[in-house]
Amino acid sequence: MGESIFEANLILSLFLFTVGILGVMWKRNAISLFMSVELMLNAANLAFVTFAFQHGIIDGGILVLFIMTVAAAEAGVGLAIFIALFRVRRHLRVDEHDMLHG
Amino acid sequence: MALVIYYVLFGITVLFALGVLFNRNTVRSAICLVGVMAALAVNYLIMRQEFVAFIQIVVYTGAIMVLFLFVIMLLNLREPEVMPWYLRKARFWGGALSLVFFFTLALAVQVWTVSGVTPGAIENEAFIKESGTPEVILLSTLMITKYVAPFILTSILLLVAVIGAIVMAKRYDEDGQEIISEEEVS
Amino acid sequence: MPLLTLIIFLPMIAGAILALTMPTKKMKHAALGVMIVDLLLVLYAAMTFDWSGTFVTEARVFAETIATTFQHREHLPWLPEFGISYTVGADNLSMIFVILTAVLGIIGVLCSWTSIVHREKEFYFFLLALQTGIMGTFLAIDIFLFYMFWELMLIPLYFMIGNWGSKNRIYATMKFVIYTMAGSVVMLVAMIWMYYNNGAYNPQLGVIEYVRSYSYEIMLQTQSGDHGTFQASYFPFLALFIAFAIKVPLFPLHTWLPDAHTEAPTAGSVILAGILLKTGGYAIIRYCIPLFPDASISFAPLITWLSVIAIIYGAMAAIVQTDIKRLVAYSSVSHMGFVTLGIFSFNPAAMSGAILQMINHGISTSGLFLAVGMIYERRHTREFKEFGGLATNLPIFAALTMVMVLSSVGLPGLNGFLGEFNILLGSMQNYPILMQAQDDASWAAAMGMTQYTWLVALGATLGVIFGAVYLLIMYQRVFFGKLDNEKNKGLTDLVPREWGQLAFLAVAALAIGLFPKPIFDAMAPATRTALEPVARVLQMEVKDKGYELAVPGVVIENEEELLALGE
Amino acid sequence: MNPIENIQAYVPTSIHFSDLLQFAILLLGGIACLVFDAVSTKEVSRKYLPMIAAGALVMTMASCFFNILPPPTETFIEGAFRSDEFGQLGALVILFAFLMMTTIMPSLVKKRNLPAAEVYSLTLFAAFGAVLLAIANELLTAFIVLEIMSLSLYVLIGIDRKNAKSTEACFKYFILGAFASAFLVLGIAFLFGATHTTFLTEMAEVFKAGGVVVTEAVVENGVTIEPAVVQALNPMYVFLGFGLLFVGMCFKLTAAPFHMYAPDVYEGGNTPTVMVVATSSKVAAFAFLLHVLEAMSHWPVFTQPVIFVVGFVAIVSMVWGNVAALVQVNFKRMMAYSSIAHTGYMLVGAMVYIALPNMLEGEKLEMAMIAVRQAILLYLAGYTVTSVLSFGTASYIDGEDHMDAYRGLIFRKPAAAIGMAIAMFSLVGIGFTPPTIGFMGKFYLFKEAIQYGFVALAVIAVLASAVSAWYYLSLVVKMFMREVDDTQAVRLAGTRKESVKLFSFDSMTRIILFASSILIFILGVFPTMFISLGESLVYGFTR
Repeated sequence: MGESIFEANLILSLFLFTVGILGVMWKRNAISLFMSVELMLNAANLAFVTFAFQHGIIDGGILVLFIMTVAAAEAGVGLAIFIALFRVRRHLRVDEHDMLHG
Repeated sequence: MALVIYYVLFGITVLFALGVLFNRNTVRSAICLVGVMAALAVNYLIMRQEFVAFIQIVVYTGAIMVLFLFVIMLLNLREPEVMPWYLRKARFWGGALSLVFFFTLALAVQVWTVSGVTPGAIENEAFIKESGTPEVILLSTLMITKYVAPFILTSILLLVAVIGAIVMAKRYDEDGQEIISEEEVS
Repeated sequence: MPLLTLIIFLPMIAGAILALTMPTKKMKHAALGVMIVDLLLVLYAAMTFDWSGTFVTEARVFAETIATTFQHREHLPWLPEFGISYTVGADNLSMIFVILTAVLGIIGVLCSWTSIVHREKEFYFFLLALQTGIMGTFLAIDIFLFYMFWELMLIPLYFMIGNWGSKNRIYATMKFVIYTMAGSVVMLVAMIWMYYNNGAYNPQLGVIEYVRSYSYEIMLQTQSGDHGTFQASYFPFLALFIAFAIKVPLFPLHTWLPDAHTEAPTAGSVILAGILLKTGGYAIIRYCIPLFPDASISFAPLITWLSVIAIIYGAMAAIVQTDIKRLVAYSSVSHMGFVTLGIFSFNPAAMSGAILQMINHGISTSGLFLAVGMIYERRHTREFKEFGGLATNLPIFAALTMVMVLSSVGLPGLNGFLGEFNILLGSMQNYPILMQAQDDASWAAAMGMTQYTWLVALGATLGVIFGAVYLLIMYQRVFFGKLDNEKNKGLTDLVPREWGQLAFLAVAALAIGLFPKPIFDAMAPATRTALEPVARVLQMEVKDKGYELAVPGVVIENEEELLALGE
Repeated sequence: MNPIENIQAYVPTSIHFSDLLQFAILLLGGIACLVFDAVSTKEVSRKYLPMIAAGALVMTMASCFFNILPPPTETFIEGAFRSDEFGQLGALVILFAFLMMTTIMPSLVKKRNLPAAEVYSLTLFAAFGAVLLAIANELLTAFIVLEIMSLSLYVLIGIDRKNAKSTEACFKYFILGAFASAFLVLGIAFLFGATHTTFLTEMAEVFKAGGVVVTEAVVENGVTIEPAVVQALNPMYVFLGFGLLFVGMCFKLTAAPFHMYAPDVYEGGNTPTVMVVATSSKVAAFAFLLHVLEAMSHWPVFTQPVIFVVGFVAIVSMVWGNVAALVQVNFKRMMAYSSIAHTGYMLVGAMVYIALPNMLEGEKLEMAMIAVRQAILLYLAGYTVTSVLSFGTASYIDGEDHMDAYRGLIFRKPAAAIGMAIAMFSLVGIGFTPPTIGFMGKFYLFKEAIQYGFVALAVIAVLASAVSAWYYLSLVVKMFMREVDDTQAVRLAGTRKESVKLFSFDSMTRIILFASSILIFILGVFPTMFISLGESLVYGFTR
């Protein structure tokens, strides 16, 4: 079953990634936006694990662990930034954040 | 049988992902994301990466998503998305481009893997059975030898994240003094 | 003694020191002093200079590797990895222009004496820095160094026009800088390209031997192997030529000039017209023609036509101007058209005419700009309609301006005549050769550019006549007639400092007009070296068709035969 | 031997953390800042923390002058790092901007009432991440140090949380940065899938061999058995991986068309951090991109399409950046677009870098690659010094960012105006401003492009830089040629009047600004000084 899972998982990974991109483009809420980024990171993880599984390289698992850690760190900082943004703006609607333009 | 389970899982993942995208309610969207992550964990299990699957559940579903939900609740962000996405031209074209991107790549992956350039599949399972070493031990061995640099640097990354999160999230009064306890933002 | 280095860098360094130490009121005296010292150094260099051209011949015969034709040569490695060196030297061509620069530098200080009243220190510093840039441009014989100085000229002028210009100065200065820069950056690309493709075909080995160097002397010896192709010859030629043609300025690239000239302060206009435009002509003679003889010949018809258009267009545009300074500016376009016409006639007479024309233009147009500046200082306007009958209360001014106008018109006996006459003569002589040199299938022939060449001469002659028309009309409107404007009645005549400048230029104009031989003698080696490569190519091409052409030095002996070729 | 046994038999060879000792100073400094703040009062820590931070930076910079890192032929810490020009010389360039940042920060901390300890420790952590990114040899390590740098910079951009603009800039920077990271990670995943490794040196071997060698070559009975199975590289994975990674890096490098956040971030962020974002993070990211390109360029299939892609991005960046900058009225926005254009120029160098392995071989190739790396590093150094001068002057004279605030600056603060003018001239670079580092950097870069036949691209680049003269010079026009207009609404720059104590951090700022303006000319006339310094540090003598 290895072969078919491999292909299917790669496609699933790309699909999740595309959904993530779409989310970043479409969503208007900062949190939803960031959730889409998390989805993209998950897609990358899936690709890593799939490759590791396919080629019998255990390294993929390690890489995934590190990426999860990075994602956690990023999420911590990101959510803190959202809180700070919420404090000055009272909302997190992205397309109304337009003080900066030129 | 395994394949059937896998494809059911595949469908669930896709549905949850679409749920993340199309749910106008942030909380529901977050819960769909939890679903995707859980489904991915099962996917990892199918691929015999038990430890990774476990971490996926603990770190992602357990920690990160709870953080998300916590923030959503904290900031009271349950308001729905007001403007329908399809009304915005830019978004439409962005979406179209992304879909083209996806289908091209998916097709390409299909073509390349089917046409025989696929690397020879090695059954991971077999190796693990053969060597008799638990996966966790292999992972931890690698982590403190081959991947020792990222391992050490990750600790610094976490330190930075902690400092950053604290400095962004804590409140100061006018003199720059930290406010320890205070009533919540109305 | 590093004479040329001193000549180049003395103004800028002394200017910087003076600007930091001198009191504001004394700055102009100090700047004048620096300019005079620079002139004295230049004169010393000129006196110890071998004008005869024997240096050239001897160098060609005896030098083993590099046949340098340059005197007072100084050489320092700068970036040896890339074959860039600090090499300066002078030959007859550059020496002539260096003298002109030094003289006009003094006039530049004198004419700003009272007209620059605010931020004097900066002004004189920039004036001196500009002198450095121009001297360096004329004296550098490493093309990378040349580029450096070429660009260095822009900065002081940018500040001079922008800070001390008249009303529309910002627009003018930006246009000037961007225009000039856009041309010269492509020139740099071409120069780097030349560096990597600089080699000569070695028949023994059957390969092109590349010589990686920016040295002009080396490049002159080892021109790129395959001539006449776009890559080897046309691209660098065009890139260099467009950069230079913008400075000259040649017809479609001239639009910066009226604005810059009009808005610049008097000193800026004088230096711009007197020297800066000459750097373009100088660089064409120095770099374009000897380094790319093939491309020069190929593009000669196009450039000739553009020159003729420039001559007529400049004159026509000058006729309709209502601003005196703008009129003089357009007259520059017209006069510099003669220069490119003369250069691309590939004929010793026309070439020396072109060089002389540049000197003449430096004298007469600077004189006219000075005169305009003097009027402007008195009346703060430059419109024709404000003036009339000035000759009655400013007789000295009227007389001296008359000399300048006549010199610019080209009255026989004054300098202007000689230059234009030589160019017309040379270009008429030369056309049969040019046509012969054209491959029949070449694009120039295909576009019909080599036909109707008599039109060239006709057009240029028309330009001379138009020149007389607009300048004399201008003179008549300003100085003759009734003194009817009340504001003009109180005007005072020139003070000695002012008429001294004009008189000096007038004497120079008269001297060149009456005794041209020393100047022609001084120019002869320069024209010879510039035209030698072209002559070689032309000779080869004519030989292919079974005819003999003149020996190197382009002394055309058998004129009838060549004329017959054209038919 | 199967992969599992491989792991069990794995013997670590080079876990010597002492190799990174000089950069660990930054880390210790960062932690020292936190500890010091915890044990002292606010005033004391505000006074001494900048000194600790600057001290750590200066010590690291000083150690960069010694040949501490292993030579480029060796990797260290289990292959996670490899040093070349970007190791010590690049670290100098990176830390220079950070040093400038620590000297400007105190006045900002005081004025905006910022948390001092966090500011300085995050500055040092960001510097740590940047210098390590410049020498990273393993994609995951690179990703993690990139995140260390980025997370610190996200926070530093928005450290002034009471300021809505600043927080908004921080938010935009963060979201787009995270978005880019995701691209980067997926790119790494696909490269890993194609080559089975994340170590760039091993990856280079895979690309040279044209595939993954599954079995080792063995000698049996005197007969060498060639490596039996070579898993052919799957071009799809390589291109997909590289494409995604390149997109991610383009975000970090602010290359068009992935630059959209840059103007907002530059405008909203505080000036010292923006300065670092524009310079140091770019140096580090460029180093990483070049290392990836170097590993991949050994694969002949790779060259042509990637030259096309990189060239396209370079052209778009140059044209878009310069044209968009023309209409800006805000100084920092203008600098943002100009920074996009500068990335474009440097990508021209990167493009030449990829093309090289197909043109040359052997020692010549080595020399040529070193030359291109040096050219890019020289350009980056020039851009850093110049940006430090311009942003530093801007924050020193302290006015609004609107360009009109600079009107008639020469009459108020002549030295600052001259410094800014020098910076602008140097940024114009090619043409008009010969003896500056901006000119020499572009000369070195375009020289390489022309040498290897990219003449048309060089022409586009120089014409784009001629366009750039318009907006740089219009700032000079504002400073030098316009009188101050009383009716304007902006708060003029350079009107702040305060006495500056000698050896305070303000005077330190002035010293660095003066040093940068001198450096612009020194490096402009003698760029070989910089190049040969790098050569003696990297290739001169081995340990």
